Amino acid sequence: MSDQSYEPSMVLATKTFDVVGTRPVRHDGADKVTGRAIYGADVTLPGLIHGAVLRSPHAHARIKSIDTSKAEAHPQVRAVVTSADIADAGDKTVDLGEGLTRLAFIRNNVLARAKVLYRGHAVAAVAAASVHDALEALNLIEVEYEPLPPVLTAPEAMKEGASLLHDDLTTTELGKPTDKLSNVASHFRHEKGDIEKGFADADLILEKEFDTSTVHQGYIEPHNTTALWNNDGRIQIWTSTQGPFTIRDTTAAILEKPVSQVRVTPTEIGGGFGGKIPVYIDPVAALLSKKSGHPVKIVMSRADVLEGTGPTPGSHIKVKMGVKNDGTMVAAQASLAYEAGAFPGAMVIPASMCVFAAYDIPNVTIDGYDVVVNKPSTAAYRAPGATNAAFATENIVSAMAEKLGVDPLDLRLNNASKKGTRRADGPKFPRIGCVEVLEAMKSHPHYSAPLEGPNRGRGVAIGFWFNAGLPSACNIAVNADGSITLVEGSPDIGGTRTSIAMQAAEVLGLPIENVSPSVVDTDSVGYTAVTGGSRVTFATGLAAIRAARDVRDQMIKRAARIWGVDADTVEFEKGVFISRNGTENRMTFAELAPQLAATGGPIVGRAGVNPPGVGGSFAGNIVDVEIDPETGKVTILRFTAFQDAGKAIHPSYVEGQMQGGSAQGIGWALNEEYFMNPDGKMMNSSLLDYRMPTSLDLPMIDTCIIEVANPGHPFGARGVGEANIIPPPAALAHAIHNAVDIDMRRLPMNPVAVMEAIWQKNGVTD
Amino acid sequence: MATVFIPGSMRDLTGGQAEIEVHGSTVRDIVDELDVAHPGVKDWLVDGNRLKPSLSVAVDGVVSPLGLLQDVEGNSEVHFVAAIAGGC
Amino acid sequence: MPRKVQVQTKLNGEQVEFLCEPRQSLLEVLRDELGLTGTKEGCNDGNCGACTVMFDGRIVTSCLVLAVEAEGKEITTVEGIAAGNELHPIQQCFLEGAALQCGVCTPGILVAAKALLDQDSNPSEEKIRFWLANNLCRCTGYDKIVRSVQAAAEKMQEAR
Amino acid sequence: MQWFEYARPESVDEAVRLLSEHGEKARVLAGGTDVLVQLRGGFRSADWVVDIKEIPELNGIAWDDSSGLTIGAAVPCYRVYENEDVKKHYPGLVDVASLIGGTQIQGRASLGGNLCNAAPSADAVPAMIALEASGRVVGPDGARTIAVEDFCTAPGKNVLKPGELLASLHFPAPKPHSGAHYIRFIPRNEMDIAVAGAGVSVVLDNGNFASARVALASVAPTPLFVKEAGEALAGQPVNDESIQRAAEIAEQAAKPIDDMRGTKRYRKHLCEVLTRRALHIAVERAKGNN
Repeated sequence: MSDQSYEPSMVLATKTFDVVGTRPVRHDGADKVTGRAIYGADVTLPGLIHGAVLRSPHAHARIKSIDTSKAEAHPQVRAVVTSADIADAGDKTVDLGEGLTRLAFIRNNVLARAKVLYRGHAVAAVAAASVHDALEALNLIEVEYEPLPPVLTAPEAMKEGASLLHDDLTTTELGKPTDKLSNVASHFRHEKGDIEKGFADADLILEKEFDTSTVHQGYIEPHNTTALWNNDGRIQIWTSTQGPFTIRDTTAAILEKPVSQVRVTPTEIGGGFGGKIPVYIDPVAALLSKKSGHPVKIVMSRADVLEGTGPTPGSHIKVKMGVKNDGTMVAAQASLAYEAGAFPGAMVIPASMCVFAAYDIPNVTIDGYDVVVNKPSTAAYRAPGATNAAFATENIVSAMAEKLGVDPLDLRLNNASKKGTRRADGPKFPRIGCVEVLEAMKSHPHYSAPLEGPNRGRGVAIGFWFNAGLPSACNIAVNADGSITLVEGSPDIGGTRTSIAMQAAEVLGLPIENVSPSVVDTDSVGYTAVTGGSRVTFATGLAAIRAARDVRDQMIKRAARIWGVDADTVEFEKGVFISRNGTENRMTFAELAPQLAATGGPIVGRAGVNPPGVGGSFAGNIVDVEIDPETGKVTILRFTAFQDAGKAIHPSYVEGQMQGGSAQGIGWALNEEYFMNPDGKMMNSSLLDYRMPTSLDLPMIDTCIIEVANPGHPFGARGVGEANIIPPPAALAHAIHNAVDIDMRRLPMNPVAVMEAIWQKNGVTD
Repeated sequence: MATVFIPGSMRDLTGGQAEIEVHGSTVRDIVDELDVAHPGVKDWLVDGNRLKPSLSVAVDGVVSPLGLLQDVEGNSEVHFVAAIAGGC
Repeated sequence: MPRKVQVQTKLNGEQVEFLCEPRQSLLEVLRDELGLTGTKEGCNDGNCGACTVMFDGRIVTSCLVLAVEAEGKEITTVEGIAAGNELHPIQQCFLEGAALQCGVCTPGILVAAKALLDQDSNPSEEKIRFWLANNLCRCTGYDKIVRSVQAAAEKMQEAR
Repeated sequence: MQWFEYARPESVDEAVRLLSEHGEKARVLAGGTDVLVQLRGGFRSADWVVDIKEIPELNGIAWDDSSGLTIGAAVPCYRVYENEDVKKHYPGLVDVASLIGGTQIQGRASLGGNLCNAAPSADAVPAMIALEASGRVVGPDGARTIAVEDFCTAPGKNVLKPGELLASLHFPAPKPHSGAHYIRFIPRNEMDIAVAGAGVSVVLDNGNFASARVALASVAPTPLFVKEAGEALAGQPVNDESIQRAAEIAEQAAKPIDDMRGTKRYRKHLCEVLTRRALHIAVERAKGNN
């Protein structure tokens, strides 16, 4: 357990405020500790019936026929749907705020058309009086399949003559469409400087290959939805989602409805981490509701979640880096082949933007491959793509430090990216905290603490995530008692109601208890992009700041009217309106609030933003491990997480993000994987065998928040949701190397893998 | 003049040039200007009256949500980069 | 079709009576028949602990208990932890310690942690981690959960 | 889950009658931590579920210096490891009862259920084999006693005939200078299935092993009693060499498979490591046990 001789959670604050930076109790807290909070599966409506989804037993097969007649004849069954109930999307494309996507890909993932592309692919659905009846009826649906050979990894799928998933997928080669049918949806390249010259200048060149397994976000709450297709043709959906507007727009597109006919109410959500952005069951439940005339609820089983939703890509990565003897990195080359799963869209573009982002290297070439395989269509997972990439890069950087005989943090500091460093994908970095994070790591007591005993080692690693901006909206209404109600559209997964409310409170000089924030449905607030990309506290927070300023400016005019002075002479300081022209007038926010009706009517502040000035975040880990050399089991003795928050609006929840991201990174590093048999069946689709860390597997996770203000946000916030998951696998691999002198280049580094590496090192053969 | 950085995959349209100096006060001007000197550039970047949804434009390192409407200074750096959103 | 069964049990201190199918789990009946949706389903096979309830003085995963087994038993769910309007110290400490993020594992963890504190007024970190190992949390890394259980233990000792 | 009827008999006779009446269509419910998962997943089916927890004989723990320990088949794990007699005389049983599942599972799961479920990975079974435990089976034709090592016949299968019921488990009184221990290897630290496990018991006779028993989990179609490993220790001096030899015999006896929990090679290797480690702890316990 961690050494408590120092503060386990440090905040290296650079600027202080009245509300921002404090640790109030979250507004939804009481509901969530008493069981009153309503999550998606808790929704109930009069006449509610229950849906269940039939999933493919094959990883790759043609659907020859589907016969639903027996299921329809079941006395308790109210409706059955298949792909035939949804219009063919043709080559229609939709922009769901994350770039252009072929509607057919989303639609055919919701219900398979012609082919099933992974085991667990939805094929049909049933609605019945009870869940038990619905599940029973699934067995009555007869599907005839023509099984096809599956391809399960990127290298396999890229081979000439590999079994093809799609009859119409051609490779986009370096930005240009080709007519080559392939499992490679796209190959792109970033280039900077002259890679050949770079390696020619290097004194030391290291090149290695890495493989990482498919892993799942593992949120504890399974996907769920309740849909009502009303008699006027309007659709209402209640669901646990990170993106109510994404669900609305996608469902409308798939069901060919105007967006105004679909209303999505985001319930409380039991975790997402990127996995609750895509649409799976919402349009299905809506169709079942249309056919049955009842509201329909679908709740996925855990196996459905693991086999039928979007995990994050497995990958095959080659990295080559060159450094001079003086510790200057001169060249870096990466080939990133990421498994998209059944449909294109592996998170390889963000991976390419992060793989070398931490280092200022003059000559860089990065090739990215988006490869379809017979696994579930992948989704985002906390800094999607970056963890795989950093596992490779950081391994090589630490190995270089070892060969050059320099401190691994010094080598990183020597080459750290800073403001003005040009990234391989083009743009120069704005103000970033890479150097500050590394310096905090170096000066942290953990780094200098002695680590004695055999089979023990210490590792370090860092990671970068650029974070996202994207649209957000917010309305604020002033109440007569001087409190405000704040309405926003970002589902609250980790205390963001409060971190957003705090920013409005700061602007208006109010105590946080006087702000009542709510997350509302898609008819009740302007378009707000997903809770994702570490963007909510930054972007929705900015919307709240602007809405609060709008309130402030309107109230200044009211004060001016009351005092009969020019509005320009009225200032607002810490919740007090002051006019200093001649006689000084003062009025608090609470004194002015009751006078609004009489001075022109209620005041509603509003803002819609799509902010530039996103601040990327760096994270780092120091980790100590002990390895049982007879079993290969890794025990974490001590773990410290570092991250640049820009400004920690609510430090407790920033620490929470850092600790949670670290725990997920540790699980990814040590045990989690999709264990597939050769037929493409996931053999460990339960929480018993998909081994996420338990409370007994982790130590206390100490945190150190670094605050390098983001110039793009009034309080300097950057967004902290994601970067923290990136370093753990690389830091653990480094620690394992230092403990028992093995080089782990494959995730997970589970006991079998570590033991086999130890045997190999010792020359032990079967 | 603003400096436009040409993505590797677009360089065959610019005769291999990686950086091109272009006049213009908005990204749209710049794209039009480029297309005159290097026909095909506009098709490559633009879809109707907006940037292709798969692309973003970064001016002086900052990805702009305004796309073609983004103002450009005389000495600005303009990059066309892939549009992506994160997940958390 | 076989008949439903009538079950009498004591739930959160009150006598209740319900009809259920023998195949229905206690979790299902608590949520769908009795409207106590505070108890959550995360895996339905006993491996996540989100559905933890007190069952005759022991914590169990209610997905692995048949509702008919509740006949004559005493059950406490998360809805039964607070004393009226007064939050239990474990609930208060979870709020102050930011021990929940998404909050979906929280009801099960609160029931389990309360059961631990009821039998051990000052559990070690190791004991807390062992006791809660059947309650998966994916958001917090457990750090703030363990610290909040320790804080609640102190609070309860002061109260004594 | 499929429809089934539920019965809660209050006597062994009533339970046996129900089980005989419904034969293969009936399933016994003790802690339910396996059978309910299997019924829900469709791996097993049942028209009748017979809850045996209200039967007094199946729900008690009895200790006697001469005859030893008897544990009702439905007694949940927590009552085993919280029982003073068990703590005092059978630390090897406490080991296993407190590592099956987590706290919640231990509130329901029973050693009897763990045996009847007949999983190759059943943690309790090797521990019970090491302790020379036997099961008392009652059925339409009366009662019979079966050694635990003979109870499981294949993955998920056991010797019980239709209508038969495991009533209780009996553990002979521990001999002086005896000690037992069970350890398993799992990738996590809790809530996991044994990649391999070793249950051992030893009886010492000033500096030598008088006798020993070794049994393994997760390395064969059934929990595996490695008689020869114990026999190899009998009469040998208590030292690293003799223990190492027994551990290697256990490794040789293991016939594991490759699956998502481990490879053949790794599992065989673990048998040696775990048997050795378990024997050392059992010896320590024996030395402290006069």
